[in-house]
Amino acid sequence: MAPIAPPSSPAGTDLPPTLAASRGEVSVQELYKSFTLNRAALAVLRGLSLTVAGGESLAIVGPSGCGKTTLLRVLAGLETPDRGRVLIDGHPVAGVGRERAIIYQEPRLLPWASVLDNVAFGLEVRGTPRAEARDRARHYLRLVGLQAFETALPRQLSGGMAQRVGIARALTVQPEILLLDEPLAALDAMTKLTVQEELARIWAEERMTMILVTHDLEEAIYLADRVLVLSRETETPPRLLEVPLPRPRDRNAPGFVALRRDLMRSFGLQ
Amino acid sequence: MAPIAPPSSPAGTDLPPTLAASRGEVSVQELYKSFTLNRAALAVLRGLSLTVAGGESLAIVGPSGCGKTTLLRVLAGLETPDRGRVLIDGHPVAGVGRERAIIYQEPRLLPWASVLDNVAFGLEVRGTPRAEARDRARHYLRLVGLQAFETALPRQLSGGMAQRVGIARALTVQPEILLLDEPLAALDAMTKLTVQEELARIWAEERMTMILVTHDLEEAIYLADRVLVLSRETETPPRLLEVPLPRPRDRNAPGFVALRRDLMRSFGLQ
Amino acid sequence: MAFQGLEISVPPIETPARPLPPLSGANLRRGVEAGARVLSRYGLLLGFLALWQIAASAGWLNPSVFPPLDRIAATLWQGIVSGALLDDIAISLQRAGIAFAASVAVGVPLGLAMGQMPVVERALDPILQLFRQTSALALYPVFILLLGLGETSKIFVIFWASLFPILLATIGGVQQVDGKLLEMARSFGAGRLTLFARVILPAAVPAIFVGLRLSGTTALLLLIAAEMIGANKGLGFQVMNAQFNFRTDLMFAAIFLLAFLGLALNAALVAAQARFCRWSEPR
Amino acid sequence: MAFQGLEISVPPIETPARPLPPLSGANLRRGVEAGARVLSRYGLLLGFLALWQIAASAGWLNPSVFPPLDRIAATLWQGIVSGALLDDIAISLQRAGIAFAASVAVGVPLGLAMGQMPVVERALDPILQLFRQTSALALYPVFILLLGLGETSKIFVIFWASLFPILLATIGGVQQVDGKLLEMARSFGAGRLTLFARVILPAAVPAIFVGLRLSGTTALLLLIAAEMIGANKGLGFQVMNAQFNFRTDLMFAAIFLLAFLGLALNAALVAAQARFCRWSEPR
Amino acid sequence: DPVTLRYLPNHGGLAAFELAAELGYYDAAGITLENLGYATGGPETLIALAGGSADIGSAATPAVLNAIAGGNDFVAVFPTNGINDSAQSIFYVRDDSPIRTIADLPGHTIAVNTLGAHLDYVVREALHQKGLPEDAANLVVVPGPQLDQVLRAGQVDVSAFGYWQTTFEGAARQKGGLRAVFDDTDVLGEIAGGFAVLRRDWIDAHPAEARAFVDGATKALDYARSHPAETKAIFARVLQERGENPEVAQYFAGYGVREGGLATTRDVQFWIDILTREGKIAPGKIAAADILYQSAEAPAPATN
Ligand SMILES: Nc1ncnc2c1ncn2[C@@H]1O[C@H](COP(=O)(O)OP(=O)(O)OP(=O)(O)O)[C@@H](O)[C@H]1O
Ligand SMILES: Nc1ncnc2c1ncn2[C@@H]1O[C@H](COP(=O)(O)OP(=O)(O)OP(=O)(O)O)[C@@H](O)[C@H]1O
Ligand SMILES: [Mg+2]
Ligand SMILES: [Mg+2]
Repeated sequence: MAPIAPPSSPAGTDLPPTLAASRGEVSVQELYKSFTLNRAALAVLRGLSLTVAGGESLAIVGPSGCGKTTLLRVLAGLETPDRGRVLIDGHPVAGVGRERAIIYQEPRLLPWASVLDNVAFGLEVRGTPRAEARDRARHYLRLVGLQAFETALPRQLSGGMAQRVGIARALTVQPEILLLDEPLAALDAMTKLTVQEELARIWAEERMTMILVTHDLEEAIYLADRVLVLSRETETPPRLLEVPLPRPRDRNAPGFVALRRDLMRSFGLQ
Repeated sequence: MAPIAPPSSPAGTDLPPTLAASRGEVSVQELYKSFTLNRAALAVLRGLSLTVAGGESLAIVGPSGCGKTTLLRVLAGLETPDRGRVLIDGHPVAGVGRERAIIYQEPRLLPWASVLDNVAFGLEVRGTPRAEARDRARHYLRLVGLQAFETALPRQLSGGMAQRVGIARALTVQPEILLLDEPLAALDAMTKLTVQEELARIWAEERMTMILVTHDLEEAIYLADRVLVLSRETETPPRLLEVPLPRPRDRNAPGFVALRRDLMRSFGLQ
Repeated sequence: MAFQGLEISVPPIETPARPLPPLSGANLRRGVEAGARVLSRYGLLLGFLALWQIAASAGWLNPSVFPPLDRIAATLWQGIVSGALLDDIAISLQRAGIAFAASVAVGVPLGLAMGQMPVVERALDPILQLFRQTSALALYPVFILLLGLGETSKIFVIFWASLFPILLATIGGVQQVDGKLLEMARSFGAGRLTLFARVILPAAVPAIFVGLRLSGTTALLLLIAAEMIGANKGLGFQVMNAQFNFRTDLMFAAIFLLAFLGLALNAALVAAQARFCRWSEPR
Repeated sequence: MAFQGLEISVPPIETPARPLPPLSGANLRRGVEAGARVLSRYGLLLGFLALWQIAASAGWLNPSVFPPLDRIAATLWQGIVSGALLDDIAISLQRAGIAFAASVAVGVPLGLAMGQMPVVERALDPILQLFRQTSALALYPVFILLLGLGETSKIFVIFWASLFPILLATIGGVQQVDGKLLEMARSFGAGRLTLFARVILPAAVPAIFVGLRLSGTTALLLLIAAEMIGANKGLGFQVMNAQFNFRTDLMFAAIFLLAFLGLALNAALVAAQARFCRWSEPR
Repeated sequence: DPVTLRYLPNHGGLAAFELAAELGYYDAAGITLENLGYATGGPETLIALAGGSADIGSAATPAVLNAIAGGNDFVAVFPTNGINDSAQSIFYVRDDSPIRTIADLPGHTIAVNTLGAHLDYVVREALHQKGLPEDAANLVVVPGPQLDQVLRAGQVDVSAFGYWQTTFEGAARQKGGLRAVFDDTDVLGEIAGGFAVLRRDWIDAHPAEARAFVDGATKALDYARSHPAETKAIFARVLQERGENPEVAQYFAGYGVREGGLATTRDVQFWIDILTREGKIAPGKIAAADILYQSAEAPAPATN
């Protein structure tokens, strides 16, 4: 089974040519993962192989329960696959690593820490001095529009605000590989656009590898170089879709709209 | 201050004429609610008045942190307003009531109970015999596509599946007033469409009052008779928008698309 | 746009998650592993007992206070085969058992009520705190006066002391129940009782079990105090009586018996907890 | 589409959440309310004490076992103003204090380690369980032999008994920490120590406080056992000594003093817990 | 040489060596006593003695024998107390009790302070002498302070006040309403009840001081017999100084030790026989002569 190579030519994108050489390459080799449910095995990952180039942005879409979170957790080192392995820059991963940061599907904030402390948490556990960590945390808090809530406690936040704190926490550590699990699902359309633009900007600036689970096809097309489409039915193989649009992308550009329509149709929508 | 009456004429909708007389009218009178944050008062609800007719479907949209959940919680009787009151069918509410059911922004499942028990929970606490409660729970589980996961525990579910269990739990009790807090945010496009259609069908059949917080403007237009637009800035008053489209609605109908475009524009989008 | 289906490999047959086939020599390896597990678990305990035996027989420790383990074991064995200690075990188990059952029967419901209903908590807390701070040992004369010298006062002394750990742990457990779940249940119309049975109780189970384990131990330990007065049978009586007569081998035999009973109760509670909390995430 | 802005009423001035203006007579009402609060809180306690006083002075209860409260209070007062009991309080506080501090210093870190590291838990659990099941009272002779008759053995007896509640409660607390938060912290690269300090410890604080309260009580209660041997000062000594000297008034005075100390410690711990757990949802 | 002997006193009374110190008998020998704090029972003092944290132990004879059988090299230096016609263990019943003689005991409950020791064997021996089964009565353990209370409350039928528990006995008697049925001298005659104990290595290291210690104590035993009033006064003063209730001194009935403060072989042999018979000590393991204090200049213990 031939593994998926990184896009042979980043045709039509404005990625700098150095990209292929940059760090953060994620390579997945024949991943199998199943869970036991009602004493039966539920096969979630069924021999998935895939390579994401360093600095690439990959979106993962697929129906609820198809294994997106599971895949992301395997990549993060939080879940051990039954078979197969994950390589990062050629080295097999065992457990979590500092080059990766994950934005969970639920916010997972420390209930006893202020918003600022929660955002600085990632940096602080990595040994960054407190003052510096807080400075950087403040920067990313501003980015997600929560500068006014620095001292608030998680229970004082709305759902979308809590999710944005989780986003800021992951961004603050400036990982080589950023794993995002539906980070913007709880955001209103306006805030979502802002954060999407910020993510695109940060990604362009910092050139980290970005692997984004999302339900929003527009978001996938806006942010990703390629889109991985997973399915729940055991018969349908995963598909990989390239997004050959120049950046920064215009959601109203005919190419964008066409791509979105195609993708939706492939899901049986509209 | 003249309170908002129910839509004087349900013009252009296919609501049955009996609607105005049906039960489940929610009337909100000059609601004020603020929280203390950093020793300062954060005004969230600022004198909101509004009447939702029995059997009406109202969508609430607005930026993250504008007070949608807070409003829903006040309506549910989980939060006491600082001033003002909520009337249901003319009676002031004090606390929770069996005529209302709420779908929370996070799933809130009992971790020790199976999916089926979680769905049946709402009915069982209301005294429905176990067997009957489970039968009805099975019906709604099938509706949200989780019939295969009856015996699973919450920790074995994906994010979207958990949210669907929460939806099924609220639907199972067949409330007069259904309060929904972004119930579909964690669902993929396809599943979301299915559940939206189911919600529309159930609403048409059971004629409960539906108050739906959502970030998806299309969802709001698809499901609601009127859309309440809240804002975060203290200067901007809430606005109320009527959706004069016939049901069942067609997302591709020119009226629908135009309404969506208008609404997005009013949010400063596109 | 291009679906790059070719680049993705899907295996021909779907047989995931089959366990690895057994290796040759696996049984041997499993045996060694089990041995290592036992050692890592009981190594320290065995080391402690070995040290005791050596220190006592080599005379590093005063053997009249620390008899060698073999002497204790012999005394224990003799006491059991002669049936002398069996009576003690039976009566002590009965006393501790009734008292423990009573403290569970009182402590868990009361703790659930106090944890959940501020009115009840406010009313009962001061007097219970006062009682809790009062040693059963010191109050023994009072118990004797009020309850006599028979089984009642002994059981009550044990009950008194073992009530409070379970009560406190239960209250603590209830107060830590996820408020969001409580709110959810209440919003569906759950009454006080349903809330108890369906949300508070299951959620407080782990904390209640900590309380049960503390109380169980307390009940067995209090046997010594309870059987100091008005007793002529029981393991606690044997401990003190052996002490009074300077029979340290018998004293340790009784202490070990009490400890074994405690360990057995503890193991039973841990197993029960594992069963009750099967839903909780394995770590 | 129509924005029905007219139909929505927005108040002219934004002054929400101002507290209601004080009503006339509010002070009086507040006083009555405070009285009712005190009564609902201490009513039962006061009733109990009143019953005691009446029963003892009316002779319903044997006054040589239950002296009337006024006699106890007089004895207590005299013991305090004469300074006689102050020495006892000081030495007892010192013993219980050192022992409690030691059991906190050992129990909390050990509990955190055992709750978090299965290897440590496996290795230590059997021997600690054995020790836990062994009464400090029964082992007192052993402590005397090993540690002498002085302060060390007294403090050690108390330490021994008060270690286990806090240890068990801490282990229980750690094992209930939200696995999702642990995973989050680990995925950010938190090492064992950071995990302890930033996640496990704060999350286990409520359970640890239950353990602290149980241990604190135990430490004070064990004073009676610890000061039964080789002591001629201390509140626990006074309890037993008064019994030997037919001074039940003095005995109860010492018991009440012990109980008051326990109540004070308990109140301090509850207050500290409230401070530490300010983040948690008020219910 | 001046030596300090550390010991644990009992509540409510003075041991003979404490009385000796009060009387100044130890001044010449340079012996001072150091009070370590109370003991509630004899065995604790033996353990403290074994562990080296005390220098004087004092316990009932069977406890002393068990301690020695367990491997402690202890010497029983003088009897601390015993029974004779002035000091006895008295078995009380309530005035209205049907129990009048030992023969009435079977089936009734008797409160004693310890099983397996003096009072236990008094009852067995008493029943045995009447041709009744030794275990015909039901013995339960009740600490001294509660003996009176449980008898009057009807929770036991008989309360046995040990000869060492005269304070409790005296207080109970003074309240009235109780009747003595028999005492232990009726059954056993005169016998020592307990011994003061020193470590043999200490005696070997301090032969002269040991001699002086024993002599002083035996002299004090005689003084207490011949000067009961003065002894009570000294007791009251010391109890007062210790913060105890001086009232209890009036109940002191003497140490119950025969003239000269000497032990007899029977004092010890009686218990060796019982313990051997019950299999608690190996036959021939202990001989009375080996454990009783003898110094070069002292006569061998009397036999009777
Ligand atoms: N710990 C577990 N035990 C058993 N089954 C599990 C476990 N975790 C996940 N699953 C199952 O694996 C499947 C995939 O779950 P996963 O969370 O990866 O879905 P997902 O694609 O992220 O879905 P969603 O979009 O709803 O979040 C689901 O059917 C779920 O029930
Ligand atoms: N318990 C609380 N204490 C303090 N502030 C609170 C509390 N609950 C909510 N808030 C504040 O009230 C505001 C509105 O919160 P709410 O949850 O109603 O927002 P929302 O509209 O539901 O947002 P989202 O779309 O992100 O869920 C937020 O700014 C939030 O910080
Ligand atoms: Mg997911
Ligand atoms: Mg919300």
